[in-house]
Order: sequence, then structure tokens, then C-alpha cells
Amino acid sequence: MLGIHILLAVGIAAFANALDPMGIVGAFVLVYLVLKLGARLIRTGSYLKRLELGIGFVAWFAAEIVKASLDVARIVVASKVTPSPAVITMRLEDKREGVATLIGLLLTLTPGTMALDYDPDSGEMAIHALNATSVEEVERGIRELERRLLDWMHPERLAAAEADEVA
Amino acid sequence: MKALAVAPVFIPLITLLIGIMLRPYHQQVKVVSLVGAALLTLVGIRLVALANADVVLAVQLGGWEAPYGITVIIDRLSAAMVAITGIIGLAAALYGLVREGNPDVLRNFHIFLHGLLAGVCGAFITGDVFNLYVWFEVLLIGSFALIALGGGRRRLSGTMTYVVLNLLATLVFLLSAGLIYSSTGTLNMGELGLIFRAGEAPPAATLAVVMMLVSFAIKAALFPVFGWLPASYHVAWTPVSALFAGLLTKVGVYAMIRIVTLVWPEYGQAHEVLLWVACATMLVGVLGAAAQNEVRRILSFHIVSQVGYMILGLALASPLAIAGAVFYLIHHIVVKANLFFIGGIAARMTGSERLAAMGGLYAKAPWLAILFAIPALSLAGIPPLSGFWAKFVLVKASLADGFWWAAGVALLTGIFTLLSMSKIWNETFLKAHPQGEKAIRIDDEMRWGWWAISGLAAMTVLIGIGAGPVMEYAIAAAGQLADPVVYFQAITHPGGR
Amino acid sequence: MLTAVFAIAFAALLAPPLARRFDDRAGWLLAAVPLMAFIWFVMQIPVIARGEVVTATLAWVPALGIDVAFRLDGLSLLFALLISGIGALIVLYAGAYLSDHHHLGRFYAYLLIFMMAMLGLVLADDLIAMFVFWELTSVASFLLISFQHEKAVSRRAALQALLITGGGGLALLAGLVLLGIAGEGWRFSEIDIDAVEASALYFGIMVLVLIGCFTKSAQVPFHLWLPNAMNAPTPVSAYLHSATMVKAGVYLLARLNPVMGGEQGWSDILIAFGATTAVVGAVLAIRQTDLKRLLAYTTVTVLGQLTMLIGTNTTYGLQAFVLYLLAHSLYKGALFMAVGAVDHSTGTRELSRLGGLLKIMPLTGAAVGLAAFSNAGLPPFFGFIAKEFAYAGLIQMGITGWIVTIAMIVTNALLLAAAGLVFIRTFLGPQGHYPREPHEVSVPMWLGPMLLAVAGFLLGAWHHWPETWLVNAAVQSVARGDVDVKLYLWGGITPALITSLITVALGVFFYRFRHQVRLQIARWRVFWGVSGDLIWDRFLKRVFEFAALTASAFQHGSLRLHLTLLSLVLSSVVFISLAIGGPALFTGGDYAALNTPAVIGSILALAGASAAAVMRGRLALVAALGASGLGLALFFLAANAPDVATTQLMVETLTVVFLAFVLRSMPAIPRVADEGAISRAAHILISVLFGLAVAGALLVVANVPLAGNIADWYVQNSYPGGKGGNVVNVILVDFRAFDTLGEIVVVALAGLAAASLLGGGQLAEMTRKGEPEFGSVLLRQAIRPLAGLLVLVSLVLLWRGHNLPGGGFIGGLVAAVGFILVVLTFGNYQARALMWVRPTLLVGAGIGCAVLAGVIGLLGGHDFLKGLWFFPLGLPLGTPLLFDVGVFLTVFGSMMNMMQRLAGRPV
Amino acid sequence: MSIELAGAFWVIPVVVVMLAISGLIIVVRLFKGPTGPDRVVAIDALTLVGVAAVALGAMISGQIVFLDVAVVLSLVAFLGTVAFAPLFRKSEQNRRERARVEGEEEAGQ
Amino acid sequence: MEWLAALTAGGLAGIGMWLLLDRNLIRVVLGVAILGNAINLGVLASGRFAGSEAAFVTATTVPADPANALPQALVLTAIVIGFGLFAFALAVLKSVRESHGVTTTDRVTEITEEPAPDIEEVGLQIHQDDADHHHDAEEVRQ
Amino acid sequence: MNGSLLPWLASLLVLAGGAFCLLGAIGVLRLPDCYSRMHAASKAGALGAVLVLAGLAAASSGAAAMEAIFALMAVLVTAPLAAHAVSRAAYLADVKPVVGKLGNVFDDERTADAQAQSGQEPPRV
Ligand code: NA
Ligand code: NA
Repeated sequence: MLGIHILLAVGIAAFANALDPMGIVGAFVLVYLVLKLGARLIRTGSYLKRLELGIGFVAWFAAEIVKASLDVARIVVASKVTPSPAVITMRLEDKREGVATLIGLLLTLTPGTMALDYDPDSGEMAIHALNATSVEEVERGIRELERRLLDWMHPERLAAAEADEVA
Repeated sequence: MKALAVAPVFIPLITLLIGIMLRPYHQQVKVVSLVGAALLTLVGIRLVALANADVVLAVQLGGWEAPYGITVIIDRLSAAMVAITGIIGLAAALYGLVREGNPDVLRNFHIFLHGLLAGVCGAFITGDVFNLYVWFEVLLIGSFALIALGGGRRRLSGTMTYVVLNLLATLVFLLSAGLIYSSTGTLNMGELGLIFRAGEAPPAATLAVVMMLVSFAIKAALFPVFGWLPASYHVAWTPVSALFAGLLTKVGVYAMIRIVTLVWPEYGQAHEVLLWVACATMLVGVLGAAAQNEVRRILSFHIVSQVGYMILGLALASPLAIAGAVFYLIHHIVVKANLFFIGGIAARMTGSERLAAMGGLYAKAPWLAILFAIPALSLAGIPPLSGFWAKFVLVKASLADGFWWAAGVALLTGIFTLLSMSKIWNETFLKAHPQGEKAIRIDDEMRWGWWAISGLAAMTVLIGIGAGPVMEYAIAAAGQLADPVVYFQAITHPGGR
Repeated sequence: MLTAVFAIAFAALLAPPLARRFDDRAGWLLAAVPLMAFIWFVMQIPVIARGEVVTATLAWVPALGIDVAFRLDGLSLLFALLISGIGALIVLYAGAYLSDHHHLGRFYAYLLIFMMAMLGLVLADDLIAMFVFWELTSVASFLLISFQHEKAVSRRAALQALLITGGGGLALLAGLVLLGIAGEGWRFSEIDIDAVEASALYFGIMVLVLIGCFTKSAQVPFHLWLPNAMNAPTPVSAYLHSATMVKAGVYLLARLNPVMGGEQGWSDILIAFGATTAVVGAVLAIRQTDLKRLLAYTTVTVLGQLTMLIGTNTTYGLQAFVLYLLAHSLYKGALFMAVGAVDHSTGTRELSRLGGLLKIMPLTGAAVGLAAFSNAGLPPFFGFIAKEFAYAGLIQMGITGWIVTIAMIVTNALLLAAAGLVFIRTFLGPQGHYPREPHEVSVPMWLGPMLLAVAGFLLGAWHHWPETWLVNAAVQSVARGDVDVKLYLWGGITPALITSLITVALGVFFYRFRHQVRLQIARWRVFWGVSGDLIWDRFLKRVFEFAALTASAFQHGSLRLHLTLLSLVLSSVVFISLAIGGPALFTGGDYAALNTPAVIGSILALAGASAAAVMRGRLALVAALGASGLGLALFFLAANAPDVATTQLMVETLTVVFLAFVLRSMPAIPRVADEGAISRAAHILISVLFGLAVAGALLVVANVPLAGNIADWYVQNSYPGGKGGNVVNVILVDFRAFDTLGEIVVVALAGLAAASLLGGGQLAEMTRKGEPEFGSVLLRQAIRPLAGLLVLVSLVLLWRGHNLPGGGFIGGLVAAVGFILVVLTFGNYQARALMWVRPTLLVGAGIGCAVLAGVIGLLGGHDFLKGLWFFPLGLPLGTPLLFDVGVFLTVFGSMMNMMQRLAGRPV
Repeated sequence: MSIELAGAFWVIPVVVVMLAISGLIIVVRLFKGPTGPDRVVAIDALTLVGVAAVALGAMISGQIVFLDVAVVLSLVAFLGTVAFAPLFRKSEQNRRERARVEGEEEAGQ
Repeated sequence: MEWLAALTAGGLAGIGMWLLLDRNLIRVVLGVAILGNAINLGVLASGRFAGSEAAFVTATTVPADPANALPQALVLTAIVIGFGLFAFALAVLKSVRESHGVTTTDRVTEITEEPAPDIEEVGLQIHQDDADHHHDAEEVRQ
Repeated sequence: MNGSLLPWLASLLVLAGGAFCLLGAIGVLRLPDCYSRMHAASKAGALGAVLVLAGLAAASSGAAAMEAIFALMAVLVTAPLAAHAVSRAAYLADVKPVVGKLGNVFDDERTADAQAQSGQEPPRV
């Protein structure tokens, strides 16, 4: 579905003679709007949900990166702040290797944390934190990442959670 | 004709290719190798025949005119070198048909042999400086593979020295090729020659050429930069040493002859330096040999001293002297390779290559003795074998130009050569084997090698007895080198002869 | 003549099989060949005696003006007769003498080769052809002397003879070449005598030729090889070392006498050396107790006398020379053969054990008696006439002559005494004590001595025969002008006759008081000290010591020293070239402006390299190297060379990977510093010099404006001609594809060579799970798609390379990086399963594609590597693309091959 | 390739200087070490700065071909960095090994 | 920029030579690599750095001031060749270390100056390489 | 939107990229151990490169911009992977991280392991 979406976007961008990133992004948004409008008609609801979650995730993640980058910048530049690194482990919710890899890479990409190791049997990931004042703090950040990622990957999970809430 | 001009590279390449593809099938690789070498020899002979009819084969590869495209050009000298390369390759391939030993290593020998031959032939036929560098590298990597062949601590040690020193030399060559282009704006040898002969070469070009000659001198093992040769040649497997002894240093000599005759046809400063270098090379090499007590060490140092003769011819710069150098080149490749082959067979029969531990072959293997005597005497310049004519022409050329001391050195070197050869003869053949006759091993494992050494010995005799046509060829080749009008024409008028 | 020489050579080839077939009877067959030659020469006697010459020419090396030109004149004929005549007898004799030797065939062969060479030598008119035969006689002599090769003394003697005569031969070669140059011709008969005499080279020619002749003819101080050569079997001694080979030197002196003899120096030298040799030989001869050695030293004496006689250059002297030559050959040949017979029969040659053999060996004894008389110079033997003429010749010379005459008298007297020893001591008197029961020898063994001895007698008694038929013509060949030849036995009471009488008296005295004489001579210790083999041994020792010294200067076995020398030579060559060019070389450059990335790249490259130079940890080294390469890539990029920069990056990456895998099994480098301060300083100095040299050379060269318009041509023709927008790539796969072809062969061979060197043992060692360092789940998960991406990118790079940065090299390297990642993470097995074809096959296929791309042009009637294009569906396909695919495959396959070997864990 | 960069005349020099300083600082770390991984970190940082520099170069020269180099660099730099991993060794093991080799050296002299 | 290239190449060459002259083969091999880089730079400099853009053309346009493409092609060739040779040098280093146990050059070379061992010419002893045979055989089966 | 904003955005991105590169470099120099430095390198450094590439994408158009984005994504994929690989290898090689008050959770396990299987390789996952 995503493929069709992109294909459409590229095609429209090309049609509009704007085959560059901005053009494609614009076309992508355009297609999204069209799909959104016709969601009932052509039953693209679940796809759009995922797309929205994904975009949301990316946006959130980008913001996290910038935020944390500034943190790191502070540590690096400030002469007085001495970092307090730590190595901690935490058990992942989803032990599948693919998911763990994605989480590992993403948490490595966010400043402040870095995946050191992962044991697929126990589902434990060792993490190096650049400036950890408490284990909980680090864990909370990662849990959030994990949650958002899993939500994106399994929208039905989210639906179930909502259902729980309703219940 | 177009195919024939590239055949000297093409045939070994195809052979190499088939060898790589057939790698797991050891016997087939050997057959292919033999066929490839034989074909190369035939092509070489055909090229010589053409050259002898005063045809200079010149091809612009890819059809791109000189100096933009690469020129392949085969004149008398190149043709002769290709033919000799084929013959030595064939001899080595024959010798390499042995069955004893690790089959994988034997198979690899045949594969690398053709890699080496491709490089050597490429170097002989190219008319482009950078392309020459490339083919030098091909033969270099081929030689790296070959010298290490069979492994073992000792061989590896020699390989290390060989590799490191040759890498340095090759880098110098690369730099000088760059400098040639930088200072003359061309890589085409013919054009380079024209620029120099017209007196339009800037001093920087001279520097570049000098640097290039130094790198060739290292390859050719001239004084004082020959140290790598006797430090490594004696560790390789016999046919490998033989190939190296016969061909490799001669590629350096060939390149020196080619470049020097192109850019400096008249006797000058550079020649004077070369003359001194040649004499020192002859003397130091032959003295070094006299101090050795192992067959291949003696022979290795003799390579050095003999190269001195060829450079002497080049340095004298007269047509006769150049002819002498060319004749020497042809003669020496055959003779020196053969001596290494025979040394290997003798070592195998006696169980050692230390002179002290050898002996008894005169009685047990008189044919081997005769086969050794031929190249050994030829090397020492004993008539009527090939080496005599080579030496005679050089001595005559030196004396004719008044360089009596150079002639003296050449002759003195000759007597020392005779000393070394008779030392090997006495110790290996005449003397009884220290462990008694029973220690001498005679089987038919080496029967193919016998074909090789017999053939090469026959060539030595033929070149000697039939020196007339060969000398005529060499003189005509020197004429082409001294006055390379045809060479220039072939390059400046692509497609023409 | 040619036939005679070739027939003998042919007989030599036939000898071994014949000897195998017929044993010693083969000698009769083989002797027939020289005998026929002899007969032919005899038949030429009338022709030559008429003053004509017979010539025969076979072209040899026309390009150098050298032919096998034979010319039979009086001198040649004389020698030819001796060689073939005595030769035939010797062959017969040898068959009997060595009848039980299992290498008789080989012996015949050597003997006949020698005979052929000797015959050629005396017949050759061509200087060089003569020299060829000259050297052949040395070689044959070597083989004959060392015939009993199991004996160390034989080997030593053979070597000694070879080196001395061979060394002389080389001097002779130089002399002959100079003679040819000065005399404007390569024929003895055509040499321009006046030109030679006028030439500045005259002295040089003379010295060189004399060295050659003196070594061959055993003149002092080169005489020592001759007695040692007596280790050869007796037939050899009889033939080579008495009758023929040693006479080669004398022959050449005689042959050149007309050319060189015009100057006084020639005569003086010949007489001085000849006289000394004669005296030394005679004195040494009388000391000997071994019959054969005794004869050997008398031969030295005679050779000296012959030399001296040529030096006289007088009518009588030259006649004496010819006579004496003939006489000596006859009687010495006879004596040697007879001594051999005695040795063969009695088992000893010691004078003290011999005696009274005449009764047992009457025929041999008779021959010896006749020969000894001739040797002693008693009338009416031929030897007498010879001696007589010799005295006459010397006396003709005046004062010098008289002085030399005294030498002659003494030596002749000693010879006479020696002859007495041989005959009287051996055959007369009481029976000796023999190791074996003596008996008369077989026909072939006594026939030779007998015939020769009788000939000596007959020629003396009927001396007008040789005078008319032989001597006259020979003397004319030797003399510079015409000489009136007249032999006589009785010429009245002449000074010569008186001298002869004194000689005989002195000789008898010497014989009578031989013990006292010997004792007296033995006291001259100094004399023995300088004349013996000691000098030879010492000389050789010194030579070998010097050789060892030279060798050790280069054979130190230290890589560093080799490199130091190489580096210094390179630097100094550059510096000298720069110094010759002067400072002007460095000024007036047209430099492109600096740009910042280049500067940064430069700094990084240098910094990284310097770090590598001083750090000792493996990782630090590799990291520094990596940084350096990165800097270089930046520089390349700044120089607008994106393809080069990319290649550099790829190569640097692979360098780091390979280095890391090779170095992991190695410890940190223990010590970076050199041992001492001086060593360190030298190390730095050499490096700095080398760096300066490279920089200097580049500065100079970059200082000249770039000549030519090649670069422009490539840009202009890239699209129209090469159908590609990436000029660099078009050069690589089309304009200069031959370079690239060679290059991929290097890459292919490098992989195969590494594999061959490292063997396959370690290949299997690699774990199925890949390298432990890459065992991370995260890596395993992420690398698969990443590697896929890399392979994809590599294919794109390959495809677009003709127009944009990329191409076969870069593509192949990127693909290799992708696969190396797989190898590291999942191990070799998975990687190979993924690749489904072994790297070597890829390499082969790659070279195949490249070659095929070249051949297609050839098949189409174009040149090799001609680019041919066609556009199916608008796609630009062409042989250069195929070529690039070949490059891709080769590079990729070879990198994989290397990786598999280099990454293997140490055993 | 057309580049539209506002204030390019000062932005680019500033960034060039920034990258140059970054490079130099990283090289200092590369030299200092002290452990192997430290140097590898430096190499990693250096390649990333290199990617930035190449991109900047593309901007300066206006040549898209530079960007190709950046792509390749970013892809293969990974291998260039991780390949060092086999060279990491436990410090104790390192020390012992060095001692052994130095001992051998001395024994050999 | 030419002089910068010349000086850089010279500096690299000097450092390369310094490493080549080291007693340890590891550093010698690194020296080969660095020296190779130096020379490559030198060859590139031989074409001068006059051009203001990379040498890329299209069907219709030819850059006005392109860099000299010829030495670039040459250097590219040289880089790859140099890498092949370097890889072999590494193989030498590896096998020297494995068979000699040391990488000190003088100690490695001293063995070549020893008298030749009694040889069983053909002389190609079967060493660890025999696995290669199996390897090939296995590949034939595949 | 296309006309005037993008060049400014591009400048901003490029400047930010340069700044982050510098930041990463300083971090690599200043931070206490290799793990911390890796943070600086792989995050600040990667961010720097990514921002410069993004700036390039913004400044250019068409294929160039697309390629810049491709390069950007390549950096995003490989940078964390490299950081992980290197730090993990360092960890396996027993390079001790400098840790604050929270410490290293593996320390205790390590000690136990070492006692249990002395001389063997560290545990692998
Ligand atoms: Na010699
Ligand atoms: Na000689």
C-alpha cells in the first residue's frame, strides 16, 4: 500500500514537472488527503492509520533527537557538567530480533543512549547511557520509544489498548 | 595481422583464463598450459619471421590513434623477445609436468606461469610508457606468486625480500611514468623519442627518464641495486628460478634498451654512467658468484654479471654494440634458464644443491653432464657456443670505440665465469658423491624436464653454430633501434607499417 | 680440408656407440679417419711445396665478416700432418692403453674432438675461426686431463690448465680483435702488415697475443699447468702435451711472426721468455724421478726453445724452428707413448724402480732408443740437424745470440741427460723391481712409438726429403721474407758444430753426475718457492677471499640494508639530476591556486601517515593509515577527481579491513626506535632524503607547463568516440582499455597468489557464524539488507559508470564491501551459499568478459579492444560496457578471494 | 546542478572552518587514543565529518558528482569502522603478548 | 596546488621510506601502502590541477575548463594495482608470521643466507595447503 | 514556498550541520571514555552530516536533491550500526566504561563469570 502511495506521489510530482523532494513530498501529502477523503470508499483506513502513526513516530523521533542532541551538546560544551555514564540492561517487550534491532538502532541514534548488546534468549538489551542520573529515567525514555514503535508496527495493539481503556 | 600483434598477450591471457576456470582439474590445467606455451612459441616464431622480412607490426588498440590510444608495436627486438619468452615458457611448462609434490601447487605453477608470460610479453610489445608499467606489474605479481610457490620458511623469507624490494622499484617506475607524462605531455614511446631527439625535452623530462632507468636498473639487477636478486632467486622452486633467471631481469634490460635507444641515440653522459655501471655490475656479480658454494647462488650472481654485458652493449651505443646487447639478451635467456633447470635436476639427483654435498653425476648421468657443459661453456663465452659470439661482439665493439678497459672487464669477467662454471662442473659432476654412488637418485620423474633442457641446449648450440643468421638479425634489430624511423612511422601513421 | 675436420668431428660423435659395440677394436675403425686425413694432407705436399696454397671457405657469420676459412700453407701443412699422423697412432694406442676402461668411448670422443679442434686451429685463416678452435682445444684438454675424474689431483690439474689457457685465450681474443681492427681484415693472409705496424694498438696487440700464446705453450710463468696435466692418461700426454696442443701457442707465434715480427720488441720478448722457460724447464726436468713428469718438463724446455727460435727471426733460426718442431713432435710423441707402455707393462714410472727392460720389451726399447737419440740431438738423427740450425740461428744474431746460446747449451745438455735417463736408466742396466710382471706390449702400443722414432731417424738421414717437401714451405710461411732453406748434416767445422759438441759433452757430464746436479739444484730453495703450484694456490685463495669480501658487501641478508642502498641510490640520482639542472628548475611555475579541501586533505594525509610512523599499537597504525587515506581521498576530490577519490576510499576501506584481519593474530610491534642514536639518525636521514627527492622531482616537473593537448582530446572525443560522459571511465574501458586489461589481470593474480601463498587450510577454519566480533544480533539483522543495498548500489555504479562516477572498479569494490560484511557476520559458508559461485570462477569470468570485449572488435575486422556499440531499445550497450562488466567481476571475485584467505584465523 | 543557498558567501566559509576544526580535533583524539576503540571512534567521527565535507564540496563546486562520493563514503564507511573490531584485545592479553615478543626479540639478539 | 601535492607526496614518501626501513615487517608493509599513496598523488599531480570541474561531458556539452582526465585514469589504475600488490604483501606478512613466529625482518631473512637444506626436489612439499585440494574437490561437487 | 524559503532553510541546515559536526568532534575529544565519545561521534557527528546533506537537498533540486536524501538515509542507517558494532566489540574486549554512580550492571556478572570459566572468552550473545 505504501508502495502504491509513493508511486502515485512520484507520478503526480512528475506530472506536475516537480520531480524533486519537495515536489514529491507535496504530491505525497496530496495523495494522502485524497486517500483520507476517500477512506470510507476504498477502505484504506488501516493503512492511513499506520501511515499517520508512522509519520507521528518519525516526527516524535526527530524531535527527540534534536532535544537530546542539545542535551549532549550541553554536556560536551559545558565545562562544569561532568557526565555520569552508566551501563544498564533492560528487558524488551518484544523479543523478536527484527524489532530489537530496530529499537537498538533507534536508541543508538538518539543521543544519550547506545545499544551495547542484545541477548535474544532473555530479550535483554545492554545499553550505555551517556548521562544517567537514574535507571528509571533512561528506561522510561526507551520504553516510550519502544511503545511508539510497537504501536506503529502493530496498530491493532493500539486499538486493543483503546478498547481496554473504553472497557 | 591485427590479431597477431596482440597474440603475445592474448594467448597467455586465454591460457591463464582457462587455467583459472579449470583450476580443480589438475591434469587438464597442465595440458592447457603446455598448449598455451607452445602456441605462444609458434606466434613468437611467426613474429620473428615477419620481423625478419622487415615488417614492423604496429596496432593502435581500440582503433584510437596515437598518442591517445595505446600502441602495440612489434619490431625485430620485440619479436625476438616474444619468441624467446615462448620458448622459455614452454620449457618451464615442460619441467612443470612433474608429478611429485603437492598437486595444487603444481597446478598453480602453470596458472601463474601464464600470468607471468602475459606480463612479460605485454612489456615486450607495448609502445606506451604507462602500459609498460601495467605489464610490469602483471609480471611482478606473477613472479610474487611463483617465487612463494610451494611454501616453507626459507622460501617465504626470500619471498619477503623479493616482494618488498620489487615493490619499491615498481613504485619508482610508476612515479617516473607520471613524470614522463608531466614533462613531455605524452606517454607514447615513439613520441617520447621524437621529443628527445628533437632536443625539445625539458630537463625535467631527463630527470623522469633517468628515474625510470633507475627503476629498470633495479629490475635488471644492475650494480649497485642488484642485492635483491641473489637474496631471493635461490629459494624458489627450480623452474621458477629458471624462469626468473631467464626472463625477468631481461625485461628490465629490454626496457632499458628500448628507452635509451629511443631517447639518446648518441653516446653521451648517460651512456658514460651506464658504462661504468655495466663494468661494475660484471665484476661485482662475477666476484660474488666466485664466493658462493651452492649451485643456484652461483648462477644467481652470474645473472647479475651477465646483465652487465648487455648494459655494456647498450652503453657503448654503437650499432655493433647494440647488436651485441641484443644477441646477448637472446643468448643469455636461453642459457641461464637452462642452467637453472639443469641445476635443479642435478640437485634432485644428488639430493642437495650445496656443492660439497653433490657429486658423481659425470659417471651416473653423463648426458646431464653434456647438457650442463653446453650452457655452462656458453655462459663463459667458449666458442663456438652462443655466448662466445655475444661476448665477441661486445669486446669488439668496446675495442673499436677505444674502451679497452671495458673490454678488459668483459674478458676478466669471462675468465671468472669459466672458474665458476668449472667449479660447479668439478663439484657436481666430476667429484664422486660424498655419500657414494647409491645416494644418487635416478628415476623418470623428470623426463619432461629433460626434454626442456635438451631443447634449450640444442638452441644454445644452434645459436652458436648458426650464429650467422642470428647475428644478422641482431644487427638489423640494432639498426632499427638506432634509427627507429619505422617505429616512429608506425606510431605517427596508425595502421601503416 | 673442411671434410677432414668434419669427418673427425663426426668420428667423435660416433666414438661412444662404436666403443660400446666393438670395445677396444673400435680404435682401428676410428684411427682410419685421421689416417685418411693424413693421407689427404700427404697428397697436398707437392702442391704446397710448389708454393701454392689450398683454401676452402664456409660462410659462418657473414654479418661480422667471419667465415670458417681454411688455408693450407707450409706451416699449416706441417702441423696438419703431425696432428693427423700422430693422431691416428694415438687413437690406436689409446685403444690398447685403456682397453679395460669402461669409458673408452668417451675418451675416443674427447680425443677426436681435440684432434678436430687442433686441425681447425692450424688450418684456419680466419682470426676468429682460429680462436674458436683454439678455445675448443682448451676445453677438450680439460676433459681429457680430468678423464680420471675421481682423483682430486686430476680435477685440480684440469681446472688449472683450463683457467690458465682459458684466461690466456681471452687475452688472445682481445689481441685478435685488435689485430683485426688494426689490420683491417679478419684473415691472417689478408692482414695489412704495414697498418698493424703503424697502429697505436701494436703494443697492445702484441702483449695480448703473447699472453695467449705463452699460456697455451706453457711459457714461464704460465708453465705450471703442463706438468700437472700429466695426470691425464698417457695417450693424452703424448698427444696434447707434447706433440700438438702445447704447440698451438708456438704455432700462432709463428703464424703471426710475419705480421708482428717487424718490431724489435717482439723478438726481445720471445727470446727472453723462451730462454727463461727453457732453463726453468730443464732444471726442473732433471729433478724429476717420475718418467712422465720428467718428459713433461723437457717439453716445457723445448717449448721455450721454440719460442726463442721464432724470436731470432733469422734464416737459420726459423729453419731451426721448423725442424725442431718436427723433430720434437716425433721423438716426444714416441717417448711419451713408450713411457706409457712401460707404465702399463710394469705398473710404475719411478726411475728408481726401473731398469733392464730392453730384454723384456725390445720393441719398445728400440723405439725409445731411437727417439732418445733424436732427443739428445745426436747425428744422424733429425734432432741433430734441428739443434745445429738452432745454434746457427742464434749465433747469427750477434751478442744477444751468444748469451742466449749459453742458455741453449745448458738446456740442451740437460735434455740430453734427461734422454739418457729415459733410455739408459729404464732399458739398460740391471732389472728393476716392478709391481707387476713386465711383458712386451701389444702391437698398437709399440707401433706408434716405433713409427715416430723411425721417422725421426729417416728424416734426419734423408734430410733432403723434408727439406724439399716440408721445411721449405713452412719456413716461407713463418718468415717475413723469402728464406733460402738448405738442410745439412755436415756443414763443416762451424761455430754451430762446436757448440753442438760442447752440448754433448756437457750433457754426458750432467748424466754422469746427475745425483750431484740434483743435489745442487735442490739447494735453490727460493727457486722452488716461486715456481711451484704454491703460487697458484695462494693466488686462487686470494681471489676467493676477495670474492667473498665483495659478496658479503651485498649478501648481508638484511632487508633494511637492501632498502637503504636502494633508497640512497634513488635519492642521489634525483639530487644529481636536480643539481645539474640548477635552481632554474624550480622557478616560473604556473601553479593552480590552492583550495581549502586540498589543504585539509593534505594535512590529514600527512598527519595520519606520521602517526603511523611513530605509533606502535596495531590498531593505532591501521587507524592512522585509514585517516591518511581519507585525507588523500579528500585531496583527490578537491582536485576534481571524483572517480579517483571514490576508488581511494574503497581501497582504503578494504586496506583497513584486510590489515585488521591480518594483524589481529599479531602482537603490538615491540619497539619502534632503532638500537642506537647513529642508527636512528641514519634512518631519519635516509627517509628525509628520499622524501625530499620525491618532492623535488615532482616540484620540478610540475613546474613546466604541461605540453601537448592529449587531455583536451580525451574530453572532446569522450562522447562522440567513446559514447560516454565520464571521461575517466571512457579512458579506462575504451581509449586505454589495454591498461585496464593488464590491471585486472594484476588484481586477479593478486587474489590467486594470496590464496596460493596462504593455502586453503584456514578457509575451513572460519566459523559458520562469522567473526565473533560480528556476532551481534543487531548486526546480523541489519547487515543483510545493508549488504543487499551495497550490491544494488554497486550494480548501479557499474551501469552508470560510463557517464557518471562509478564503473567496474568502483562497482566491484562496493559489491565486495557488501559481501565482506556478509562474510564477517555470517561466515564464509553463508557468503558462498549466497554467492553460489566460487570467487575464482568470477575472476575467470571477469577476465573472460574483458578479453571477449576485446576480441569482438577483432572479429569485426577492427583493432583489438575496439569499442562497438548498439542500442537495443535505446539502451547504450557496447563492448566497453562488457569490458567494464569484466572489470567488475574480476575485482569483485578477487576481493572475495583475498578476503577469504586473509581473514582466515591463524592456525 | 544548481545550488541556491542564502548567504552562501559567509555560510560556506563558516561551515568549512567548522568542519576543518572538527577534523583537526578528531585527529588529536586519533593520536591520543589511548585505547583502540578510542581511535576507532575518531575514525568513525572523521568519516562522518568527511561525508559532511564532501556534501559541502558538492555545494561549493556545484558538481553533483561529488555527491556520489558522499553516498559511497557513507555506505562503506561502516565497514571501514567496524573492521577494526578484531583488533580490540583485552588489555591484559595485550600486555602479556608484548612482553613475550620483547623477550623473544632480546633472546634473538 | 601542484606544490602542495608535491610536498605532500614527498612527505608521504619520506614517511613511507621511514616505515620501510623499520625492522618490523608489519611496519614495512604499512610503508609500502603509504609510499604507494605518495606516488599515486604524485602521478595525479603530473596532470596539473588546472581544471575547475571534473571531466564529465554530455552528448551536447563539454565543460569549458575540465580537469585533466588522463592522469586520473592512470592513478585509478595504479591505485587498484597497488592494492592488489599490497594485498599480496599482507599475505606474505601473514604467512611469515605463521611460519616464522616473528615479524622482525632481519630474523626472517637470516634463514635465506643459511646453506641450502638437503632437498627433495621436486621440492614442493605438501604443507598445510592440502586442504585447498579438498576445497576444490568440494567445489567441483557443488 | 519554493522561491525564497528553501535557500534560507538550506543555509540554516548547513550551519547547524557544521555546528553539530564541531560538537561531535569536541565530544570525541573531551568525553571521558570511548563509549561516551562514541555517543558524540555517532550522534552529533551523524546529525551533522545528515543536516549538511539535508541542507544540500534543500539548496538543490531534482536528482541532486534526491541523491542527497539517499546519502542522508545511508548515514542514518550506518552510523548507529557502526556505533553499536564498535562499542560492543570494545565491550567484549573488556574495555571498561567509565561509569557514574549507577555503575555497570555487568560488572558483577563478569566477575562471577571470570571465576567460573577463567581464561575463556567473555560470554557472547
Ligand atoms: Na658471468
Ligand atoms: Na667469457
